[in-house]
Amino acid sequence: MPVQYYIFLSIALFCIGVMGVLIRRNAIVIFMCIELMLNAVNLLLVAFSKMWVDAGRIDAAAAQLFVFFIMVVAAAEVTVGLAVIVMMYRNAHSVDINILNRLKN
Amino acid sequence: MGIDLVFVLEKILLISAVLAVSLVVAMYCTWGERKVAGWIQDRIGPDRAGPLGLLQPLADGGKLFFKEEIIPSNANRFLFVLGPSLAMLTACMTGAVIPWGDVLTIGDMQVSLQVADINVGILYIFGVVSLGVYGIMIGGWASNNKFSLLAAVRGASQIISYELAMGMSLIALLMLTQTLSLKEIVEQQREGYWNIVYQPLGFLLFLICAFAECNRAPFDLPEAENELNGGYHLEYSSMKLGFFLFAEYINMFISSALMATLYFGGYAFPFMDELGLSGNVVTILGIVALFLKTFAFIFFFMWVRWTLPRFRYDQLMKLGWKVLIPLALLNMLLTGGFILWQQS
Amino acid sequence: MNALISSALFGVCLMFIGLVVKNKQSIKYFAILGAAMSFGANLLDCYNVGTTLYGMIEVSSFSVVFNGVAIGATMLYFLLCGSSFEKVGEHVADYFALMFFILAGITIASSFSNLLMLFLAIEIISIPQYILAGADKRNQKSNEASLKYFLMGSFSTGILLMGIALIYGAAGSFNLAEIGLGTGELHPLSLCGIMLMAFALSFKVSAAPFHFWTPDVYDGSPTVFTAFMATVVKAGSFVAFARLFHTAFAGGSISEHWGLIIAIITALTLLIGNITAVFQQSVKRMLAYSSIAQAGFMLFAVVAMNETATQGIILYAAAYSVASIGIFAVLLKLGDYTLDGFNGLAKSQPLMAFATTVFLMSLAGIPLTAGFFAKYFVLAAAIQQGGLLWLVILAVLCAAVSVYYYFRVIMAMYFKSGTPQITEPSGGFKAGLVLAVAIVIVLGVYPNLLLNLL
Amino acid sequence: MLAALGFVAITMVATHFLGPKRKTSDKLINFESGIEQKGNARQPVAIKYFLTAILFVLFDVEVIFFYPYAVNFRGLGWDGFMAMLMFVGFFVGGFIYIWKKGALMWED
Amino acid sequence: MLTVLLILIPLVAGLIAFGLKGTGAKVLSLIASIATLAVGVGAWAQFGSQGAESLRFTAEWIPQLGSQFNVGVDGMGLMLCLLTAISFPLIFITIYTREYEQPNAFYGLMLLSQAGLMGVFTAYDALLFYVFWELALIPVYFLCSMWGGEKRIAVTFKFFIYTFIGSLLMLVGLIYIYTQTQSFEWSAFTSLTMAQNEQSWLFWLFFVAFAIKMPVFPFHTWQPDTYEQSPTPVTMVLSGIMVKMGLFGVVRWLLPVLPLGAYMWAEVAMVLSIIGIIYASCIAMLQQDIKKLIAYSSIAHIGLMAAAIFANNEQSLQGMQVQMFNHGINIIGLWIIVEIIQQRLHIKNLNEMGGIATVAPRMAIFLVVISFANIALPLTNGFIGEFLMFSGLFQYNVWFAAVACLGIILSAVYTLNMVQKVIFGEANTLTGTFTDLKAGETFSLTVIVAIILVLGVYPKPLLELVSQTTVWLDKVI
Repeated sequence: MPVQYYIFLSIALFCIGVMGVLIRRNAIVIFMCIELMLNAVNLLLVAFSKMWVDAGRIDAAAAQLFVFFIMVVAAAEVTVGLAVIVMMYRNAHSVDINILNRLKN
Repeated sequence: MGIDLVFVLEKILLISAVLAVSLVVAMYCTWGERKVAGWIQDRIGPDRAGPLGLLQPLADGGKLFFKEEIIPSNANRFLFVLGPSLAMLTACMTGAVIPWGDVLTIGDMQVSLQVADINVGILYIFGVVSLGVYGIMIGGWASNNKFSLLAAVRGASQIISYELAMGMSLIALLMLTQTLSLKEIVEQQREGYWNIVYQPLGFLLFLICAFAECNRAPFDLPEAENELNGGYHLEYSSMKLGFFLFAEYINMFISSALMATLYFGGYAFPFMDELGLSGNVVTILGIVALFLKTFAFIFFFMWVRWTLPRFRYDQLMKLGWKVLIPLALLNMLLTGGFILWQQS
Repeated sequence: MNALISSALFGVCLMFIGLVVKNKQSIKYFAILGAAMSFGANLLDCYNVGTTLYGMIEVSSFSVVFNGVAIGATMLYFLLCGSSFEKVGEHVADYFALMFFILAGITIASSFSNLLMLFLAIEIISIPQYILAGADKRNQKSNEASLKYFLMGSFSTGILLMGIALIYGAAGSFNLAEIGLGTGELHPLSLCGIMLMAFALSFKVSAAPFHFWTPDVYDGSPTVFTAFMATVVKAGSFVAFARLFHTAFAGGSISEHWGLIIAIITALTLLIGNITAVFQQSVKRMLAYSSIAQAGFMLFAVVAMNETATQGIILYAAAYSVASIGIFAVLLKLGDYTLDGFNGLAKSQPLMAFATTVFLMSLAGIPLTAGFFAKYFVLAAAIQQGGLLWLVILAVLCAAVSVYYYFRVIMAMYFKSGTPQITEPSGGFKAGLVLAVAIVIVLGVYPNLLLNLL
Repeated sequence: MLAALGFVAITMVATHFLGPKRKTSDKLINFESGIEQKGNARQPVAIKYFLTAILFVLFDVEVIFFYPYAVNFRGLGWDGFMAMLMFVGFFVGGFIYIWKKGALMWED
Repeated sequence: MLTVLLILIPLVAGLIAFGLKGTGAKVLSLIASIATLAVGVGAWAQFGSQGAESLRFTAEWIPQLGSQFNVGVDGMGLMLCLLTAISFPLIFITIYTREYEQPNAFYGLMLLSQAGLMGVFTAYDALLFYVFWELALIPVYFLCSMWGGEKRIAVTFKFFIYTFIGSLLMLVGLIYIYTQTQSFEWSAFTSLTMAQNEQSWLFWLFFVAFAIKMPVFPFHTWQPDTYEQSPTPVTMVLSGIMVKMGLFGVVRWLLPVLPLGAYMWAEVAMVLSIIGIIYASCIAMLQQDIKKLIAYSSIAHIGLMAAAIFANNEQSLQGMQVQMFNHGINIIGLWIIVEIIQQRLHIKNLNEMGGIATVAPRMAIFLVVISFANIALPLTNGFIGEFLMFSGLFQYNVWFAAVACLGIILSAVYTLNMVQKVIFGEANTLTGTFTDLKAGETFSLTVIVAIILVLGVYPKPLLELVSQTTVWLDKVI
């Protein structure tokens, strides 16, 4: 398949993620949307990597390495994020981000 | 196009076969379980339906099908249905990468007795097994029952904890085999010794983890009836309950097959290439060998269940995290060091 | 490189020290010792200038100096604020450890030569901050700050990654030197990528219009951690920003494209930060907005791509970090964070009031304090760059506005009467303050001390 | 996989139609050992479980990193082994840390 | 080296003064200011014998920026340094008997502001100039805000913001020029030739800064309030010396650097200045508050000087420079008298005063002499400067000169009105208690009056001092 398909797919996924982050009010859903964004990027990177391999670049494996790093960092982020959300939930009994306005005085 | 059609047909047949076999085996596992229990406890076990009670599983299945289906009013309907489906789905999917046998030659066609020989078979299994957690978690959560939820959470924690140890215990094996393809692993054992010889500790760890992964005694805490009123499937009835139970038996079957494949040579059996038999016969014998090994493990599963008492939850977690993981790590380093030492 | 290794290792060490050592005060001394050792290790890197690590990290005199500044500021921060960690929670050693990890991230940010490292640096800087923001577990404001920061932060990470991916698609490399977008023809992918990265990094450095999380997060986080987040960390993110845009996206028509965007971001940041800060009654919140405003000035160093900008960003990082840390340290000693809480401070605590005055003047950019030269260099860089005079004039006017809100604190301290609730500062704290004042003034009189190192 | 999916779906639908339907309110409420239902089941459970989940995510990713190494292990030789030892060192460091921190304590 | 000492003595003494307790600061600052004066006189002598170059001092500061610690004086600079050096001892002597809260801070800040002023007048490096410019401002801000009148905080803040905005704009201008010269050296600035349109807008960046400081209409609004609210010693510094910073800035940094810009905008600047003269004079006539009256009179005088600068011929420039010195002396004299009245009677309203001549004849005489100097009667020092400026203005534009002349007449009106209200008439119950001058006050006023009369009769030393600069300037422009 031409690389454009992958680009369009991952950009679509990315946009879904972005829209989700902007529209949804549930912290966990937002969080999942962010993960979706990251995975869209992963897909894109792999697609580009393939593209550059076909183009004859030698260091195209760098992108796949990058994907690995993204996954690791995403895991770390998930860890922290879940902890934060759980903490929030235990104190506020809700994960709706609309209640996040106590700081607005 | 023609070849494609044949290929597709072949695969469909194979998939159906694997699925059917899994289901049948799982069904008869329930029968076997009761029989084994009876035998160990010096009872007879089921004996009414059919000779030796052989039709009992069918009767059970039929009953489950025709039972009323209840979805509690304050449960999340979608998730409530999704839970058992997912559990069943994942259980069935793992069978796809296990090489049930070598190549059959029909006419001039080579039929590989493996649904998909993907080069990351082990990773695939892990991925799918991880999904299995969702089944339990979603089922427990969707029921909106305190017992279910507690059981689900317990189950999820247990499974993921042991998955860690399981994954690590496998690494040592991978160092040995240098491949993630199950097929190749079997082929290697066909030529050399079984992996159990090189990896006794690894096997032991894997075995224990397999027990925990399948929620089998002595690690059956998620469904500890006397503590939790039945477990995460407390609110389920009809075939949905059946799915949960079924999935468990299929899991047991698959993990037994996996253990046989990884550590006990899979469809390979001693002197199979020296007997001078034709390829197809060897293959069929291989299948038989694999199933024998698998059944041995299933029997072992049952044997353990009726022998050992259940762990306490803290003991379970302690065993998983504080014993198995360090041991697996140690095993890995030792194996690695040893192999390299031998190499140089 | 040494600084990276030593700070990361020391972070790990501190985690374990926290398990063994129960005396919380002594943990602070361990941390200071660790920072000192990292500082020393960083100095050793002077001999490695020019070396690279598999094309991932490149040691340059800039990175060594900047790391020195960051580690030094952190040391000062530990000295001044270290004792307040206990008030937040019991895991004191972990907080210190997290800060060391952030420091490790900052050292990467100052020396990365590969987009992978940029990504890692940004994340290593960010993730511990999410934790620090929520360190006060029982406090809902802290929780909120943490969650908000986390969601915003990881969202911007996603955008950053998308930018990186697009640039990779256009350039075929993650290596800053090889990307060289300025030379070739302009690829639409790379333009998108640059924009996305600019936005994401603006998020991270809280530049308007992506600043909205900043006041809430800085306000909600435990004050001692805000002090760290708003200073050293911010400077670190800026370095990453500037380094990326100056090396990978410089030259050719491309820099004109993003230059305008960043100039607009700068202008907005300056305006919003300064004008909103004027209306704040809480000094903590005022400092949050002022940090946005200061970010506007630091953005000049990104917009202008020349030697002066590089010097400016170092000076700015030093001046801004030291001064803000000082103010936050004083704030921590006060019971009341509103402006009125400062009333009469000069009478009861003349030293603290004097130090705060010097810090505030530095932030306002008044000569003979470090802040003046910091501002001077970034503005000079922008003027040298050319075509940005409107921005410079705007910045100057904003600086005048900033004097208004900074001097309100001075006025409260000196010209109003009141009895501030205050915890009596220790001798060490006072010594730290004097040290900070000395740094601010010495850099204000003789900035060469820092610049000669470059 | 499709087959499995199909099987599951068909069974689900079949069982849905085959079973008798007698809805009574008692039957539809949750089972709590016959005692009157109290509150919502969806309440916070012990933090321990979350902690386990979080630790799993972290360690699982680390374990995943072992796999490519294990597969290419012979080719990498002692150098690779040393690098891996360093990684394992970090892994063990983290592990000991959470152990000592009490994250693995289930007895209480 | 003497030039450096001029800055260094007050700077160091000021920093030490912060640490002193009790009367120590007071004594120290007096000694330091007298020492500075001595150095100033020494520098004058050296200037006469060995020329300006011998007073140049250069040291490395920030080579990356092409900025040096470059100080020196020309005639005008030296004159203003002398003015500063003379004023501070006089101020300190006058207020010697007064008690301030936190005297160490008060005197410390005063000395720091002196250091800043000296720095401004001697800096030959633009960046250094800017730094001193601010250094002179900050202590004054604190002085006003801490020891001033009731509304001091808001008023001084306004003052501060005004001047700060101005100086920042100047900074932009400086940096812009720097990017072309790559050096902050004054000579590099002056030798740079820029296009007319560049000079045109740069002119405004600089002019606003200086105009705020002077202050020229319409940038003057901070000034009367600040003068009124400040403690009088600070007002003396502000009006006597600090406003000269603006004028000095124009002469040193604006005219030679941006001659075309100055030429372009000269008329506008002059119109503004002259509006300022008339406007301030009118308001001064209506003032009942003595401090405000003097403040507005100061605006009027400064306006004339500003107009003279832009008239841009030898006579006007020379007159302007001479007048800078003389106005400083005169206005400080006036403020000393205000200070004395205020200290004794605690009133500022002219209508409440009167009859002081009967109880304090010595002071009355001083006041009359200083007032005459302020309205520039012949034989006082003010005459020579104003005369030169007017003749310069007439050469430039008769109408401007005529309108400015009106300012002189108005100045006579309000000054004499003030004198009349203060010292003549019946003594009321309050003014009846007025006691005549004490030794310190007498001394300061005597010095001032002496200078007024000596320079009025024999202005040659002053004219000689500035002639060099004037000639040079005239050539440049």
